[in-house]
Amino acid sequence: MGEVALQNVSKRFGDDVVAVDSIDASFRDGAYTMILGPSGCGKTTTLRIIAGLETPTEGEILINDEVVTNKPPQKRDLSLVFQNLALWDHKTVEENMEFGMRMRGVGKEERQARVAEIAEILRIEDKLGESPASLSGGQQQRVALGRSLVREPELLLLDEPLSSLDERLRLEMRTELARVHQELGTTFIHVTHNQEDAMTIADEILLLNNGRLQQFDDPLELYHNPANEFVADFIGSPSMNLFDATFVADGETYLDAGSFRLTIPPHVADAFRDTVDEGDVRVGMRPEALRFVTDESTPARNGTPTIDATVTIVETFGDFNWYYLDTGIGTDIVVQSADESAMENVDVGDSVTVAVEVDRLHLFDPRTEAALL
Amino acid sequence: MTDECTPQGDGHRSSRRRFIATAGLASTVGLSGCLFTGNGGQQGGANGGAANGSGDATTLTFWHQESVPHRVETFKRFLDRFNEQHENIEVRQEPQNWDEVFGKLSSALEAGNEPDFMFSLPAFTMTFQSQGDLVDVADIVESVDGERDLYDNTVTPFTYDGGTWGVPMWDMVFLDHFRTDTYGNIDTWPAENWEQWLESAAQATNAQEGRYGIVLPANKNLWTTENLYTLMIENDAYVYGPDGKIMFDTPETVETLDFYKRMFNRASPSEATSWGWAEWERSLLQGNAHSTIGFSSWIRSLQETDLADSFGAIQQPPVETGGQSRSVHYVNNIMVFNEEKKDAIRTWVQWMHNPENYGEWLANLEPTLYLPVTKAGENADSYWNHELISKYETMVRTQFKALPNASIYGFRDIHTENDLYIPSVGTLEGSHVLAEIVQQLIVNDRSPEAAASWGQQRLQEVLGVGKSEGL
Amino acid sequence: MSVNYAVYRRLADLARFALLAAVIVVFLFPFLWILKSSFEPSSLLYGEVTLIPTDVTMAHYERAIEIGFLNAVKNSLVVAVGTTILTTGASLLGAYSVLRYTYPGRGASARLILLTYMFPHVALIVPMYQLASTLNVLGHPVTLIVLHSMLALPFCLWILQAFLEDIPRELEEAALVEGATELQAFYHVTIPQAMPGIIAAGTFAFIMSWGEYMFAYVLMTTSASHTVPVALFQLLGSYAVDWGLLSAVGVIATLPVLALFWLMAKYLGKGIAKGTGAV
Amino acid sequence: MGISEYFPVERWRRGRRSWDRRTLTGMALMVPALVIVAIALIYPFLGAIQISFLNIGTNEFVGLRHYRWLIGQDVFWAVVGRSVVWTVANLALQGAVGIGIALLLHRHFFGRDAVRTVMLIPFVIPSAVTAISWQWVLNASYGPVNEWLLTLGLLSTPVNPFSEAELAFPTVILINTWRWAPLVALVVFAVLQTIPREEYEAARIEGAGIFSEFYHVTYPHLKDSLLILGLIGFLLTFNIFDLIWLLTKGGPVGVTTTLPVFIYEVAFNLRNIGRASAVSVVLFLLLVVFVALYFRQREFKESEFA
Repeated sequence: MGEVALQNVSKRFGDDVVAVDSIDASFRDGAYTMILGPSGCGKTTTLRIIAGLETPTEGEILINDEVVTNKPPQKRDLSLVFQNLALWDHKTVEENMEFGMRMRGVGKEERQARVAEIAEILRIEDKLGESPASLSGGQQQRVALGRSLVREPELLLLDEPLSSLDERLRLEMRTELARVHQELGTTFIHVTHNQEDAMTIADEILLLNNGRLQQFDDPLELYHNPANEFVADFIGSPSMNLFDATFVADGETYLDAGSFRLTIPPHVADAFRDTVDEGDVRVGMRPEALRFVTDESTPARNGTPTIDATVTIVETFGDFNWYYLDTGIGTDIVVQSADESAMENVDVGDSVTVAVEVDRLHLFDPRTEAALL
Repeated sequence: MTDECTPQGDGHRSSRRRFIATAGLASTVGLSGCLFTGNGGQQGGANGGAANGSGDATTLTFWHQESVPHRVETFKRFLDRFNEQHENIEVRQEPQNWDEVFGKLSSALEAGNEPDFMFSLPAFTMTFQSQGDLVDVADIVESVDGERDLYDNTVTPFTYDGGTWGVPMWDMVFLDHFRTDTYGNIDTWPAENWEQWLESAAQATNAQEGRYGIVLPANKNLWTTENLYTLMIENDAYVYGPDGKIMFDTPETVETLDFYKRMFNRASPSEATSWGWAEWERSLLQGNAHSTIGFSSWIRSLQETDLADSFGAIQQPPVETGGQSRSVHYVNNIMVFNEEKKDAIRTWVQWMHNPENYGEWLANLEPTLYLPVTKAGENADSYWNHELISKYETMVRTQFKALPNASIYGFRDIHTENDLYIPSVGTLEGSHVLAEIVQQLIVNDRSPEAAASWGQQRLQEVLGVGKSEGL
Repeated sequence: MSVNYAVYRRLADLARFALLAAVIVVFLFPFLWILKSSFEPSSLLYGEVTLIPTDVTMAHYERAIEIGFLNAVKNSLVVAVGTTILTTGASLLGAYSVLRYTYPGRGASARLILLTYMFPHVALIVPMYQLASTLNVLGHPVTLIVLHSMLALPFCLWILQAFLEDIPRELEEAALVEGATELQAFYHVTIPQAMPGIIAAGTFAFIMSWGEYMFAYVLMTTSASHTVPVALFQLLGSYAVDWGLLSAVGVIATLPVLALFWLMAKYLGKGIAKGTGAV
Repeated sequence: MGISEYFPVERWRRGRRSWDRRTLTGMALMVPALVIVAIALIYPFLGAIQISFLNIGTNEFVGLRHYRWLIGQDVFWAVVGRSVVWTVANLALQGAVGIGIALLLHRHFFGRDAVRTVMLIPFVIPSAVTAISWQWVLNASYGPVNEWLLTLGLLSTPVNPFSEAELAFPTVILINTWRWAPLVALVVFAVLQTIPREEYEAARIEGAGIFSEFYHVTYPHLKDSLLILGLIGFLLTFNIFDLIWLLTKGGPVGVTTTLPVFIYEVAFNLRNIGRASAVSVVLFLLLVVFVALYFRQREFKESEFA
């Protein structure tokens, strides 16, 4: 059992700074949940509130349906892997790992056995006698993880555990975390600012911005159905193309971006009219939902809207390219394309036409930023 | 990346205010004074109360300033002997430093934790007497006088204000000490007057060879004070006039200062401006200095050198041929703080003054420096039996000869005759103003007249005593 | 050009070494002088000035032991060790408090400690004596221990604060999360982590306490309780100074603190640098 | 909206409790230090203030008499002036010597750490031993320095610096500098180690000489540390008593009598503890003003003195 619930939790520092703003969330038992958000969004504070290192200004924390809001961390059955790992250099790896059990009065033999077991899982069994300071970054990461896992807490909190690692190590540790999570079945709550980490291994993602909960869903849901403009913008690489437009529905149904129009095909026009009022909207298009129109394809046939543009920058990634297009609306529209003919033919300065998949068009209320469609 | 927003402490502006407010609050509380009550009145405080637990035995704690090891050891020998012979009394010594003892004694008196009695000197005794700290010891003095016959001028410095405030324990007197090998070759030696003295010292001086006829100090210390004062006494110059006020700036003082300066310039090492006893001893033993006026304190250390046999002393030459040699003397006394233990203290004093103990004690404490203050002591075999006393018998006899004409400021003839009570003498000595005057004269190179007038001002200022009408 | 530069560099290095050598000589000379004198027979002390003693004796040291100077060393050890423990403990807790907690009066109490350096200590003698007398602790080491702790406290606080600031808070929080109480976290994590700072502060307090003279003289009322500097100045009696003995005693008075310093120099140096905010 | 919205008693209770626990722990940790300061400083300090209004001995309340006395004393103001000279001269010299030594040590060479350690010895030696050994070394009749200067012909007659009115004060200042400059050197050295090498290299490339290098690169880094050192140093130096007393007792002709020495003299040699306490209080107030101005003048990080 490792079920965590936040009920209307807020945390203020002083009078002005609101780090966490009325968050309600339930973390599923045994799930790997990522708390994701940009710097300063309150995600570490949220984690520290769950850990008991901070007391919320308002609201309650429940672990396994028990209110623990004012319980100190040592009385909550959880562990935390710190961003800077917080390994104790004055103790050996083994002493680091067995500390929690020592504090709980676990006998020496059992402690050694548990440490050995976890060390093996984490592949640091030959480092137990050494000082953490003498280990490599990845090994330190494993020790920190081991220290937290060794006494089998119901809940494991991880605060940006991968951020200090270089790219290769990060990928390796990420997989490792997923593996360990699967093996142990413990509830993981993992704070990160890296959406790729979140998307790849999280069962659920809690997305925060400015201390407020934006969306709490599984990764695909976040990607495909962002609850608001922020989520849409934050999730996905490269970011969703967002621009202002006017939704017009007098006879013809279209989005007027000024320098171009996106005509809504008749088969979805009704759906648009039903949910979106006429007037200003924010339009979002995923770069991967745009595709170049070549002579062979005839998108207009089924009413797929197109945009004419000029290519300004091309970024090459090998199996796909990013194209920055000037459409005259002030901001570039980015297209991600893996289409081989496009990759061979389209170059800077070319005039191109791109087709927009209407099904993957997102509309947001320009004031509330909430998703309309 | 850390998301937490650490609360910043209050800015320095408000902290500073709080800081000053704290200081201000502290002062205010202090003004109300409720936290602190002086308890200066308590006598015989916590430390070794009237009678301690073991039966009727009385513990006596006393302070003395003879803190160098061999003197402490000598004291200890006699205390052990005394304590062995007296079941009911236990006497304990606590050696102190002259330089810092007054801070300690003042504190102890304020706290009511002073020793039962203490070795002292006339001026300091008067200071503490004037504050009401002392017990009248006339009875003890009388009994010692009756049994051992005290010299009068060792008692007079303690008799004033309707009582006797110190029991004389030993005396010290200034003589003119010289190296016989040097001064033996000078025809005007022994000098019969000041000018001959100056001449002889000059003859003994050869600055090029680092040889000096005399050492006159000009440091801010007691020794300098004593040097000037000895010469002032010889020349009838006074610090206090017959009315107890300051009468320093007189022709006699100017003459004395003039002599001091001329002597210093012609025959004394210039660096003596910083000397104390230690430097003089060094200089003597190194063969640089060939005479000095002062106490005969170095005889013990002299023994390790070849100078031991070429050393003599005379009374200071008088100002005019045929005049009376005079000198300064320092009667060391005990002053008693604890009335309740006076009987025990009397027992101890009488025992110390018993010639059997007395002579041996003084001879060993510092041979040739500390002189008996009683007839019985002067004639005690235990005194003369000491190797160095007998070796330097002539010198010691000269000291005894000088004693009757020796005196000390505040207790001069004109003061004792007028039964004057001058409590500021203690401050005078503590302040080293006389030494400062010498420094003005030598170090700051003032004229004798200017130094005398500066001294008059300074004395009046420091002592808070007005100008004397004069003789 | 490059030859000239090399020559210039060589000359600059030489000058640097010469200057440093001069500095070291000046810094060490007075102590070396009494060290030398302490081994010279008294007869030589009165003679010509020499750099190397022509004759060596242990007589002064024997005399120093004979007059019981080691008792003063023992007293000083008691006082200095007591001061070290008390100061280090109080300043460790105080620094931790200032750093990790917020409460009304926090800044004020920290600043209050700065008052230590603002009131002339000489003026404290009389009231302090009265207090010690009332509490009946005159001549008791605890009196000096408290006073010396007061003297050493501000700087030790600064030292420890600087060291504690460098300990990531997460190290303690990790212990809390692992089930330690705040006290256990302090004991198992903060103290070991702050050890270099604790050693630095302790060394500083020890050195300060060992050398303090005026309070020690006034408040240590019995000669049995005299500390090293007091016992040392007792030897400078009126009308008689035994320079040989004085040198030997001066050397004995310096050696323990010098030894401690030598062992802990690394920590002390770092501590002073941190305490003054240099690094 | 219920009334509980206006009176969130539950939250107050809870908030108060957690506030209390941390607050109390924090305060409790400060207690030992405060107790020490209260016993050994505040209590006697208040006592001294009280004494400054009393005629000690009789314990008679004399109001501001002692204060009036000292304000009218030219000597007092002369001593204040001397104390300022003492402090400023010491700080300036210690700063100069300390920075000088630190610069000498700046470049790495074999044995530098040993030199750094040895250099601190003057600070470690008890001031009593310092006083005695310097008195000896500089002694005119048997000290080696005079002997050598005479042999070298630099002096024609021996000089005892402690007894010459012109030399005594500078000598005591120099000895105090000797004692404390190593500490300054240590701190400065530590700061120098934190200056990135690139800054010097950049300066050298721009053609800076030794002095402009110091002024433009080294000094800006040193400034903050020197400010803090300056404050601590000022207070410590102003109140130095032991060393001066042991070396000269304030003489000759009072030229080394700084305020603490003056206080001792008035209290114990002149036996007027009331006046001495009044002097102490005034001295304290002067330093409070100084510190207040210093805080106003300079930006201090909260952490430095909190």
